[in-house]
Amino acid sequence: MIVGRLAQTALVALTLVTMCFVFVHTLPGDTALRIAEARGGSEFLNVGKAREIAAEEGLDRPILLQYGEWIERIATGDLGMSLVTRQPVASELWNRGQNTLILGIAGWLASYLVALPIGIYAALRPHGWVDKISSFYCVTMASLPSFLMGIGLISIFALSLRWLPPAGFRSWEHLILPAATLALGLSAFSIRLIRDTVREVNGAFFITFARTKGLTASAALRENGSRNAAIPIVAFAALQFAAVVDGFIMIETLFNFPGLGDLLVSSMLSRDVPMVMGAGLVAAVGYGLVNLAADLASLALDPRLSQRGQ
Amino acid sequence: MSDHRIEFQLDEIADADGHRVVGPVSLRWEAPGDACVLIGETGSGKSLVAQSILGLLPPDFQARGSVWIKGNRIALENEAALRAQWSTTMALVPQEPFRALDPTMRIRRQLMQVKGSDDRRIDAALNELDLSPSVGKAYPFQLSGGMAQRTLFATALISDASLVVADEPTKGLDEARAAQSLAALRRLRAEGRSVLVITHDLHLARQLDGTTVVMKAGEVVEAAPAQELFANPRNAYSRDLFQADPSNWSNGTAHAKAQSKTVAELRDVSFGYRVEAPLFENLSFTIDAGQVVAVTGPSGIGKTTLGDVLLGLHRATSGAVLWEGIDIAATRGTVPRLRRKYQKLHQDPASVFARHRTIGQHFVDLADVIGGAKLKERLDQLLERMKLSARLMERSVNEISGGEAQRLALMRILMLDPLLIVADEPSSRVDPIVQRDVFELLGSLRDQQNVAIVLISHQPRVVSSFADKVVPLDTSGERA
Amino acid sequence: MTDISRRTVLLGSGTLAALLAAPRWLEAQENAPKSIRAIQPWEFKSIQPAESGFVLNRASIAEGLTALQPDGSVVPCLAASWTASDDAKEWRFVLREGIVFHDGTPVTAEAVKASMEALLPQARRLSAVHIASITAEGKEVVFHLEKPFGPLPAYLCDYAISVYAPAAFGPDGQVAQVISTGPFKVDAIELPRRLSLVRHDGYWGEKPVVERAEFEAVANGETRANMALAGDADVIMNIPTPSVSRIASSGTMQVHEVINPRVHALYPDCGKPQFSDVRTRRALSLAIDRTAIAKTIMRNADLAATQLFPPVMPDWHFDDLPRYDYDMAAAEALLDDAGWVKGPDGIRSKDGVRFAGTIRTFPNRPEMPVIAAALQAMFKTVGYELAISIGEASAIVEAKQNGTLDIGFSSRHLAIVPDGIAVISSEFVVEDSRNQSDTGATNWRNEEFDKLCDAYYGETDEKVRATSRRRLTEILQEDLPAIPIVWYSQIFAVSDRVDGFVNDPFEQRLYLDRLSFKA
Amino acid sequence: MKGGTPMMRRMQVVSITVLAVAASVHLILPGDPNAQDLLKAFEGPSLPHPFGFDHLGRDVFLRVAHAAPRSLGLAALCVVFAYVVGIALGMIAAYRGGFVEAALMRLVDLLLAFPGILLALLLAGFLGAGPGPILLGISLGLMPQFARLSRATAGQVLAEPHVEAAEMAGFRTTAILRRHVLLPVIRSTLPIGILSIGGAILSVSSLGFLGLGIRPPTPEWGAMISEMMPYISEAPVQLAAPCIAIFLSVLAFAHLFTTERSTAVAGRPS
Repeated sequence: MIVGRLAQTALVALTLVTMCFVFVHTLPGDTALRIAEARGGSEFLNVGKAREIAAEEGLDRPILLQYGEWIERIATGDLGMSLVTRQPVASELWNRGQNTLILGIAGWLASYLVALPIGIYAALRPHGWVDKISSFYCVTMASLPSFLMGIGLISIFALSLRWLPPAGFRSWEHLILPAATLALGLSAFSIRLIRDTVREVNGAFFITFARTKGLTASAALRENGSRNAAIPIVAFAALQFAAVVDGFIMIETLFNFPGLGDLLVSSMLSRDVPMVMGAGLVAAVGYGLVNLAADLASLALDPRLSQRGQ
Repeated sequence: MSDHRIEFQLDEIADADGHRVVGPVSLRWEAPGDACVLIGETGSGKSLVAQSILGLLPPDFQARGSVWIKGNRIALENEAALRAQWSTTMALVPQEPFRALDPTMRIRRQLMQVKGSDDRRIDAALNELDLSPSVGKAYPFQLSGGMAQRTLFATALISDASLVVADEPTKGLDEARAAQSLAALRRLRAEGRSVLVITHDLHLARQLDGTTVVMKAGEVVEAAPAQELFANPRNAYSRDLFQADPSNWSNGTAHAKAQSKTVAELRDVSFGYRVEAPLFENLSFTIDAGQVVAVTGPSGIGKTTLGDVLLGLHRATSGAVLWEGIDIAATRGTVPRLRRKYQKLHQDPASVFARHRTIGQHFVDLADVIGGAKLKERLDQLLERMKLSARLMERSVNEISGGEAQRLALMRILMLDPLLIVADEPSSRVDPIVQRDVFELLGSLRDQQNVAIVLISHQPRVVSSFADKVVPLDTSGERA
Repeated sequence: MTDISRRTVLLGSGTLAALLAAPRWLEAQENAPKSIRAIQPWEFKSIQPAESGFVLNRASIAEGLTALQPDGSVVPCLAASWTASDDAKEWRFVLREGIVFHDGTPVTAEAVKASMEALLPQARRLSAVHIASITAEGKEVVFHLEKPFGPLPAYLCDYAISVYAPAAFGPDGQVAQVISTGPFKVDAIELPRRLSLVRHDGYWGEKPVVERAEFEAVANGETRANMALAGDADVIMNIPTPSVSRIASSGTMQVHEVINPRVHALYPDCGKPQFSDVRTRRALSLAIDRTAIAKTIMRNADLAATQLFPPVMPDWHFDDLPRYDYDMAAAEALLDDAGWVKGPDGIRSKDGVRFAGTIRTFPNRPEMPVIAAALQAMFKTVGYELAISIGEASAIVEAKQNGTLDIGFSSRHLAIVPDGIAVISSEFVVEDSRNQSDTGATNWRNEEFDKLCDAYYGETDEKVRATSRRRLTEILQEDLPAIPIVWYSQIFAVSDRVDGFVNDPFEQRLYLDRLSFKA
Repeated sequence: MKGGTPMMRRMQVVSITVLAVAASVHLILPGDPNAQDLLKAFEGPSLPHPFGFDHLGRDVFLRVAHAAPRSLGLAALCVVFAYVVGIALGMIAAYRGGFVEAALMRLVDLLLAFPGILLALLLAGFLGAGPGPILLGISLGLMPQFARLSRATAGQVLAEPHVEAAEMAGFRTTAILRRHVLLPVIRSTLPIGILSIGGAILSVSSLGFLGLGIRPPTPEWGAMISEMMPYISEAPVQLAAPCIAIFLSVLAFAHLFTTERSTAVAGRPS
């Protein structure tokens, strides 16, 4: 299973990177000119300079050859140099990837730290006030685009109250607003899922049967419910974590956060082919690893999966 | 009142609108180890009775009455008080063991959860119920249905309960496993636990030999010790019910025609799913027109799969299936024509009708293969013959009774003018009376239309009274 | 049941505390000595002077032989003085005494010569100069030119040929390390966004007041405005105009505004049938309500362009040039004259050619797409149908190359070389070796203009030069190869915490070295 | 839409009304949403112009109203496209099984791994700004969930005896899929499909906000928000109007099918 997942990840990564490559090359516009603009700014652009860059970086060679070379290099673990900054792609990806990972984990963790207690409480007291308020919260949050949430948080906490910085990433304070934006969006869905799952498990017959063995309601739920509820919740949480990649582009743009999403967009615009492919590779591998982690977690939680082979 | 006597007096169970749905019912266990058995068809309210004693009625139902146990009187209205008895004085052995067991917890830990449980008691209980100690290390999904059922008996055995309520303890189990459940119930009684058994398995009721209560439409029609009741039922419904039991069917129908025409043949057929060991190997037999061939064997041995291979729904791993002498794998051209002549009567007759469509639409579909004119003609004929109302055609499968579904399913097959019908456990999910009906219909088909019937069943009692030929499937896969 | 949720809450808050306590590596940076933080919009993608030199100069890291003062005058910098031969073909620059590079090595004529020679091939604007050779003679750096070239000191302000130490160059002749002579030296570079500066204690001039400075690129204007509102930096450049009043009233930062030597102008393809007739270009110009655009979009009525060069370049700005009028009726009359007939949909056409096209612009300067939208409505009134395409600036160059450009809408800095002739020749002179930009006018040619430009370079008589400037601007005003819309003002937000801010309209330097924290 | 509490039914009626009004109000409003008068820029709300004027002096109410059918229509079209392709793929995968199923589902996984915004961004670069890339980008992002869900449902339905019975009667594959599988698949996926329209509105407006939406000056909510963002203190009503429009229409779609579970199901792994 793990091997299968890894193979699948490799396949997805290769396809994704290939798609990135094909896309960047089929995008309208002159690659060399774009790179010239990215290097030297939008004024005094010069076609001659672009031709020099094309010759220097080998952009005028056959596309398949360039692709083949990239694949060959990647096999040796070398991601190459950025066409724009002329710095190693790997180190840039490492810096940006770290930031994005920190942001992702912070936002994701925060959302579950909020969602778990609220969701569980709402499930145990259906139609109570926590349930009602959280339902309202979920519907509201799910109806707001993430950029509006981000703008709202910036307006309140950075501009009006001036508690937190509005942009950039220089200290952990810079992390709070983007992570909160992420967390608000994620929790809108996770609270509902946790509530529904816990309610369903709590209503399962094996909980009732456990109680006929003499267990109290809370003991039955704790002993027999927690693991059963954890299985779908963990799977969903992992899916959400993998899906935050999408949110990064918006959030990193909004908060001027030096992360992977921002890098991907800007290198796409400047046609920095090795950087785009590197970022695509990291995104795909990251996605695959998160899914692998989810599989492993399910494997650990659900004996039906782990014992089947025996 | 003696401390050992248990008495249950249910005045009524009312639904949300206050209408009485069950009652009155009164049961009593004079001495430890006594048994009461509630029998009756589906919908007779016997399960509600069991739920009311445990305080487990569905939210909209309300019971009135009381139970005396260990010298205390507990009102049935007081669910909290009833629940306080769980495990200490009352225990439940539910039906559908896989819903009752936590799928993510090892059996031993689940047994440990029983109040007052310890290793010694668990080992003793497993031992008493013929379960190996390794069962404790297993997860529920690793157990067979029978083993799972017995682990539920083990929880009752481990508890201190003096009254054990067993709900349909043999449902879905083959004969051998049903016998194990019976043995478990006897063990409980021998240990001095009184038992209340809810079942539609008359055999079980008779074997358990306790006070037997027959219920119909929420009311008790007759109650008497088992021997007395079975020997001499006084109520008309009870008599009907007992008559319908396969063991009471009149044996040897007027069937002795020696038809030479072979409808289907299996030649050295083997089948197995990819990685697993083959279900059966080198199986050969023929089926003649008008013949009833029974395929028997314990659950999970591959009887249904054999039927599917015969019907061309699964492809044999090796060997050949022949329809009227034509290999269905080799000759693609003629098979489509024969296709509709080989049909299957499903285990759950209602399931052959999609819930989202009316019954009639399913019949109209058949115009694709038999033509519109023929469809109309046969439909009218068959409705009359099956004694079914044309109005049923406008309903969906949720709106018809089990008996009607059974007849409609059979009628749908007859529309296709079949040569062979594979009847897959045609009796397992229906009440005895409906079950008898089906067999009568199948019998008349064989006699009047010369249809070959392959009967798949795990109930040798059913088979022996009906089949011309028996193909027992067991691990060796030998033919009869 | 409650004990479960309570437990989870406890567990949750514990983890949250751990999470918040974890990034100590981030906190460490906060404890560093107080430094000035400056924000500007342009990311620096490389350290090559020709590409990102503007950042290195703006951050007071790199310097050239000459420098441009905020008042527009060219003054000595690394060169203490200079002299030119009478034919303006030999220029001698005498270096200041005792200057050292950031690495402590002395600035010698040889080092300057080597730096110049290494950087010149990339410094495209300098190719207008036709340098035959550079020699180092004692304390003097001597430029030998092929043709007379009057404005050389102004050209030497170009950031592309600032002076870098010998150790700055790698074996391939490219700059590998930023080692120059400015008041700040580089502490760390994180391309493309962050530059940490530290005081260059061996600086020849007045040394910076603060020891450290941070120089950061934030491309999004909205984000810069937010940072200004939150007081998240000391100097923020390019505040988007809509946010100015908000920042001013919030009181966290002071707003400083100054008109730049910059213009936002339309570059129609004069080869297209729609624009080959000068009347159509004039008509479109007449249809533009520049005052309204300046007022509502730029928030400064003074920015309505009356000619190409703004008043901040007095040599090239002539108050008495005829202004651009806003006159819809005159515009319509001109178009009628030129034979463009209005169709039933209100759009004109002539000989089957529709009076329509696409304007290409880019979002780096956020007001430009907005201006384009305003133009769309204005042009529609006179019968020109405008579609808007927003992309990268290079898309304009590319469209120009493959002939698909209708109208380019660009922003142009007019004084990277302080003498306006540099931008004029590179934007409007076709087939000239000095034309090193492909962003200028399209398919426009004026022989008189070309000749005047050519003569201007060799001319040393200031009187003749002034007449030429006058005539050159007149031609641009009449023939409209580019239709100026608005000038541009640089808007800074400056923190109340700091003193000594210098507002340089030429955007050459931020003068971080003059800033100090208030006591 | 059967069942549900009276409260839910009321919410459904309100939702349908809100959406119907949003989609049609521009038909009865006179005036050109792109007409501008720079002198009126930032003029506040008045009775004939309830949301005031934007930075170019355009009537914000008119623009919000004219953007509605486009945003809603585009979002609905994205979902319809994704839905039709998704359930077709899901049903084919479930019916054919084996290699076809494996290949189709890996394709779906691949799309899941690809961030939707990035895809739209790429496509916008490729096809130019406009509805085309939005449609493709968002549809391809939504399609996997429909394919997965419908494959799961179709797999279950195909295992039911009525399908086997139909096969034994010798019906054609298309007839079986149409009669026996399609409706249950639609029943199990349609609520999520309708809920996704809300999500698609969010995506459309996000792309508009990033400047990838419909070409200017055509009004679009997300683009209007990004245009008005700098003027947050000067023109709060003009900024709030498109925000509220997005919020209400997404909310309306969320309430079209509110049951005890459906809100969470939309984002649930299958």
